[in-house]
Amino acid sequence: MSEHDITRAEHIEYVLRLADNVLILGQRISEWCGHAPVIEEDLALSNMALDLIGQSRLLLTHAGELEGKGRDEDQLAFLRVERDFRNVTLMEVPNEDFGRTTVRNFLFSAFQVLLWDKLSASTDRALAAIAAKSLKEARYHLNHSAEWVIRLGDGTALSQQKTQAALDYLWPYSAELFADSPVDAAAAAAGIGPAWSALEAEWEALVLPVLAEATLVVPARTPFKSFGKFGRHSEHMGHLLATMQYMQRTYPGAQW
Amino acid sequence: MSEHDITRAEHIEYVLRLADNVLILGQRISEWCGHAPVIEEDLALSNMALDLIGQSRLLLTHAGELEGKGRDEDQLAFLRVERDFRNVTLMEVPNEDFGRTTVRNFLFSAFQVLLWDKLSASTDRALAAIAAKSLKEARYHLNHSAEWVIRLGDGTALSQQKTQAALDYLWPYSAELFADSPVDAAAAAAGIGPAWSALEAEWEALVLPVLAEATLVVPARTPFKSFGKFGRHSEHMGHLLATMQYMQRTYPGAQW
Amino acid sequence: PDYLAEFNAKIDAGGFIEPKDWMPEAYRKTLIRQISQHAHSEIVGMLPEGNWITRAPSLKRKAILLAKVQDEGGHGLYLYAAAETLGVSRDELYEALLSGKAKYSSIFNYPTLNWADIGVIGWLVDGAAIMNQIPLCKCSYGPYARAMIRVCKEESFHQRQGYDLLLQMMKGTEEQREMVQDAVNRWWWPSIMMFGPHDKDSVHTDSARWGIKRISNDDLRQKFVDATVKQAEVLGVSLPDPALKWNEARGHYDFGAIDWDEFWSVVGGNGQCNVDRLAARQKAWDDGAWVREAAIAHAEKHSVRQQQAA
Amino acid sequence: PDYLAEFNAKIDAGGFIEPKDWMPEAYRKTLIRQISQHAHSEIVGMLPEGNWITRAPSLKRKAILLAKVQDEGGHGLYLYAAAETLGVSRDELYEALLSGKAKYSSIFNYPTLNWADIGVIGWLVDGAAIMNQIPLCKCSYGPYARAMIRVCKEESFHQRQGYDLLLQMMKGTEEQREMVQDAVNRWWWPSIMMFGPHDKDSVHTDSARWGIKRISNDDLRQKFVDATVKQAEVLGVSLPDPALKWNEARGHYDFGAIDWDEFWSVVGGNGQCNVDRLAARQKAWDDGAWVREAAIAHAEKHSVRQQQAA
Repeated sequence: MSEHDITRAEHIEYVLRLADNVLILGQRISEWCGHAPVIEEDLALSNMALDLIGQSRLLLTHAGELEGKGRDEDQLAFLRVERDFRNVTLMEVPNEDFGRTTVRNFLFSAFQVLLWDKLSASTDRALAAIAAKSLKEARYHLNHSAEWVIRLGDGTALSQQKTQAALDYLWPYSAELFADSPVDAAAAAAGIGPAWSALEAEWEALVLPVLAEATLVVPARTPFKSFGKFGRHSEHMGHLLATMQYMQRTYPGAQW
Repeated sequence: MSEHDITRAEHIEYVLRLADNVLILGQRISEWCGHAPVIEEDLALSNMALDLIGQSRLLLTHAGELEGKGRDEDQLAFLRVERDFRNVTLMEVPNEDFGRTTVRNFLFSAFQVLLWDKLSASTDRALAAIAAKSLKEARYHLNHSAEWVIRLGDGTALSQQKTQAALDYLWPYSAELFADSPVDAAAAAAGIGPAWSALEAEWEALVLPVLAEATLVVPARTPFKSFGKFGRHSEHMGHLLATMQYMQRTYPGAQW
Repeated sequence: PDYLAEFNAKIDAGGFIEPKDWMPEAYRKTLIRQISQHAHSEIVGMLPEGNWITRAPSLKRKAILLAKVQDEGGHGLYLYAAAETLGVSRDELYEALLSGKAKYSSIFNYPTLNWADIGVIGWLVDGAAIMNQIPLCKCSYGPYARAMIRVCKEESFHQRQGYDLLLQMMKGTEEQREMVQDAVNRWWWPSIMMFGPHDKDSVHTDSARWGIKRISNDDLRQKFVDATVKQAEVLGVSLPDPALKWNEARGHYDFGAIDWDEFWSVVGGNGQCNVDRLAARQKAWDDGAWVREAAIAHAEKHSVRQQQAA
Repeated sequence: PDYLAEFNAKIDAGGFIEPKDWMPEAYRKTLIRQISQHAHSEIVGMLPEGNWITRAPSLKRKAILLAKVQDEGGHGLYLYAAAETLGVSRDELYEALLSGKAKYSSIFNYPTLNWADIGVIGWLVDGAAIMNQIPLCKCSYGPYARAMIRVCKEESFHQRQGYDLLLQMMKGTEEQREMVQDAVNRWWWPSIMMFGPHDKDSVHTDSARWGIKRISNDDLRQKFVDATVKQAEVLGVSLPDPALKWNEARGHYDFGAIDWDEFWSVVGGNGQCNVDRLAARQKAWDDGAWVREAAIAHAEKHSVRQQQAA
C-alpha cells in the first residue's frame, strides 16, 4: 500500500462506508425477524442480518484501529451522529414489504460480490482478509435474493406489480453506489480498493439479466441524487438511529 | 389538605400518573400529524395532542416542585426510565388506525372529564387550578371523539367492524384505570383527588350510551390485567420512549 | 355590458374580484392553479416538520411545533376553501395532487435531517414564503387576498419562533451550533430558489396584468437576501455562498449563481423526497377512505332518520 | 396381527415408533397436539425476544440474539416437520394457531420490558424448557425424539448465553443490576408455571403410559427450582418468593404457592400479550400471502416450461 496516495482520513472513510452499509442494512433486515412471509424466510433474513452485522463488526473494529483513538465497534455503531454515518441511502430506506426488501438485498448483494472480490486483493491486508470471508456470504445472499426476485417478478400479476414498484422505488437510490468522490480516487490510487464507480458496468451485467428473467422493467436513470455516503441521509435514517442507539445513549459507559 | 394522610411520595405519584397519561397519549396522537383521513382531523388531532402536551407540562412541573429535587418538566419527560412512568397502558398501545385512536380518545376523555371535575376541588391548589383549565379541554375532546365514535360505529359495515375491533382491543386495557392502589386511597383520604376506582360507575354511565348509539357491543370484562400505572408497561412503551427521548438522551444537558 | 372591460377597470382601480363577479376563464384557471398549488404546499409542508414532532427535544418546542404544523393544515383548509369559490371541489384538487398533475412547492422535497432544520424552515423557508405572500394580500381576487392576510400573519409568527429556536441553539453547545450551520448550509439555496426562475425566464406574465402577481421574482428574491444576511450575522452562522457580498453601488447584496438544473430536477419530481412525500399523502388518503365513507354513510342515515321523525 | 399389543410391547421395551408404524389414533392425536403446540411455541417465542433485536445494546449481543431467534425459527421448522410425519400439513397446523384453536406456551404472553429480559429468558425460560424437553429426547415417537435432541443441544447453548448476559450486567452499573432484578422478579413465577399444573390436577395421563411424558410436572419443577436457586446465588439476584428455602429433610428447596388463577387466565387468552402475539403472527401471515402465492405460481410456470422443453 502506498501511504502517500491516500490520507488516513480518506482510508478510514473508505472503510467506514463499507462498515456502515452492512451495519445499516443488517439493522433494517433484522426488523423482519419473526414477521416474514414464511418461516424459511425468517431464517434466511435473520441469517443475512447476522452475516451483515458480523461484517460490520470486523469493519468497524478495523476503522477504529486505523483511527487510533480507542473507539471500538460499539462506540462507532452507537455513538456516532447521523452525519458521520457513511452508508448509501439505499441501505436506510424502510423495508416496506418483502418485495422491496428482496429487491434491495439483490441489488446490494450483487454490488457486494463485486466489491468484496476486488477488496480481497486490497493493499490493506486486514481489509483483504475481511473481504475474503465476506465474499462467500455475499455470494450466498446474491443467489438467494436473485431466486426470490425471479419468483416474485415472474409469479402472479400482483407479485409482479409489487416487485416492479419496489424496483421503481429503489432504482434511483442505486445510482449513489456509483457516484464518484475523492475518497474513491484515493483508495483506488493506493490500492486499498476500487473506486465504486468502476464497478457500475459489471454490476449492471450481473443485475440486468436477473431483472429481465423476472420480467421487470428497469427504470431509466433520472437526475435523482442521494447523498448518504457523503453523510447527508434521508429522513428515515434518524428514526433508525433513534431505535438502534437508544440503549447506548441512555446508559453511557455501561458494558453489555 | 391534610398532609398526614398522604406521603410526599404518594402525592407525587398521584400527580405523575395524571401527567404521564396526558404526556404519553399526547405523544401517540401527535404521530397522526399530517397523516389523518381528512385535513379537519389533522387539525383536531393536533389540537388534542397540543392540549395534552400542555397539560403534561403543567403537571410535570408541579410534580417536580413537589419532589423538590430541581427536576423540571423536560427532565421528567425525557430522562426517566420506563419503569418510572406511571401512565396506564391504554395510553401507550399503538394508534393502529383512526378507529382505535378515536375509541381510545373517547374512552379516555370521558374518564378525564370526570377526573378533572373532581380535581377542580383538590386540596392541592396548584392541581385544582390545572384541573379547572384542563376540564374545558377534556369536554371538547369528549364531544369530538364521541361524535366520531357514533359516526364510525353507525356508518358503513366496514367502519362498524373496524370500530368494534378497536373497542374489543381497548376495552380490556380500560380496566386498569379503575384498579385500586394505596396511592388512590391516600390521595382520597387527603382530599388530593378521588380514588380512580370511585369513578368507574360514572364513567360507564358516560360511555355506554354513546357506544350503544354507535351500535357497538361492549365486551364482557375478562381477567386481563395491565399494570402501566404501577410502572410495568407493555412492549410498546419502550419503542415510544426510544423515539420521544432520543434527543435528550443523545445530547445530555443541552438547552433547546 | 362589456364584462371584460368592467373586469379590467375594477382591477386597474385596485378593486377586488369576488366569486360571483364575471371573470375571464384564463383568470379563473390561473387562480385555481395558483391557490390550489399553494394549498397543496401547506398540506405537503406538514410532512417535513411533522417528521420531528415525536422527537422534539423539549416539551415546549414540541408544543410550538405541533401548533405550527396545525396552523399549516389550517392554511391548507382556507386556501382550499378560497379555491372552491372558483367552482372546483377540494377532492378534485386533492386528487390532482395525488396523481402528480398538480404541483406543490418544491422546497418540501428536501428532507429535515436534524432538529435545527425545524428552526431554519421557520426562519428561511417561512421567511421566503412571507416575502412571496405579502403582495398577495393585495391581489385582485378577494377570497385569496383575505386568506393570505391571515396566512401571512401566522407565518410571521412562525418565522420569529424559528429564529428564536436557532438563537437558543447558537447559545448552546458546539454540537448544537454545528447542527444549525449544517441546516443553514442545506436550506439556503433551496430557499433562494423558492422565488422561482429569473424574471427573464419566467412564464405566467398574465398574472401581473391581472393583479395577481404584483412584484417580480427577482425583486422579491433580492429583498429576501438583503433581509436575511443581517439576520444570519446576528445569529452567527455563515451563508453557504462565497459570492455573497454588499454591493454599495446597487445598495443590495450580490449573490452567486443559482443551480437551476437542481431546481428543475426537483420540480420535475427528482428531488430527494418527491416520491416519499406523495406516498405519505397517498397512504393517508387510502388509509382514511373507510373513515370518509363512514362519515358520509352516517350523515345520510342521520338525515333519513330526521326526515322520518319529521 | 395384534397391532396394539405390538405397539405397546415396543414402547415398553423402550423402542421408537416410526411414521410408517401402526399407532393408536389417540397416540397420533396426542402427538400432533403436543408437537405442533411445541412448534407454535418456538414460532411465537420469536416475538418477545425479537422485540429487542433492533435495540440490542452492543453489536455482539445483537448478533447473539439474532442467532438465537433464528435457532428458534429452526426448531419450529423441524418440529413442524416431525408433526407432518403424522399426516398433517404445516399450513393446517399453522391455521389452527392463528384461529386460536391450537395453543402455544403461555410464557410467551409475557412482555419483554428491559434488556435483562433477554438474559432472563435464556436463563429461566430456556432453562425450564430444557428440563421439560430432556426427557422428550427419549420419548417413544422417533421423529419427535430426534428433533428434541437437536433442540435441547441448542437450548443449552442459549441458556448459557443468557446467563452470561446477566453475569455481565451484574458486574455493571447499579442501573444494570436493577434491570436484572426487575426481570427476574417478573419472569420467576411464569417460569415455574411452565411445568404445568400439579400432578394431582394434571390431565393427559395417557402420555405417561405411551412413553411420551416420562417425568411428572412436579418432579421437573422441583428439579428446576433446585438447580436455579444456586445459579441465582452466583448471579447475586434474589428470587421473588419469601417461602423459598432449603428443606433438609426433603433434600430439596421448598417454594411458595403458585398463583394458578393467573396461570389459567393466561392460558385462557387473558395474558398481557396474547392478543398482540397472535395479531403479529396473523399480520405476518396476511402480509406474506402474496409472496407465498407468487412462489407457488412461479413454481408451476417453471415446471410447465420444463415439461414443454422436454
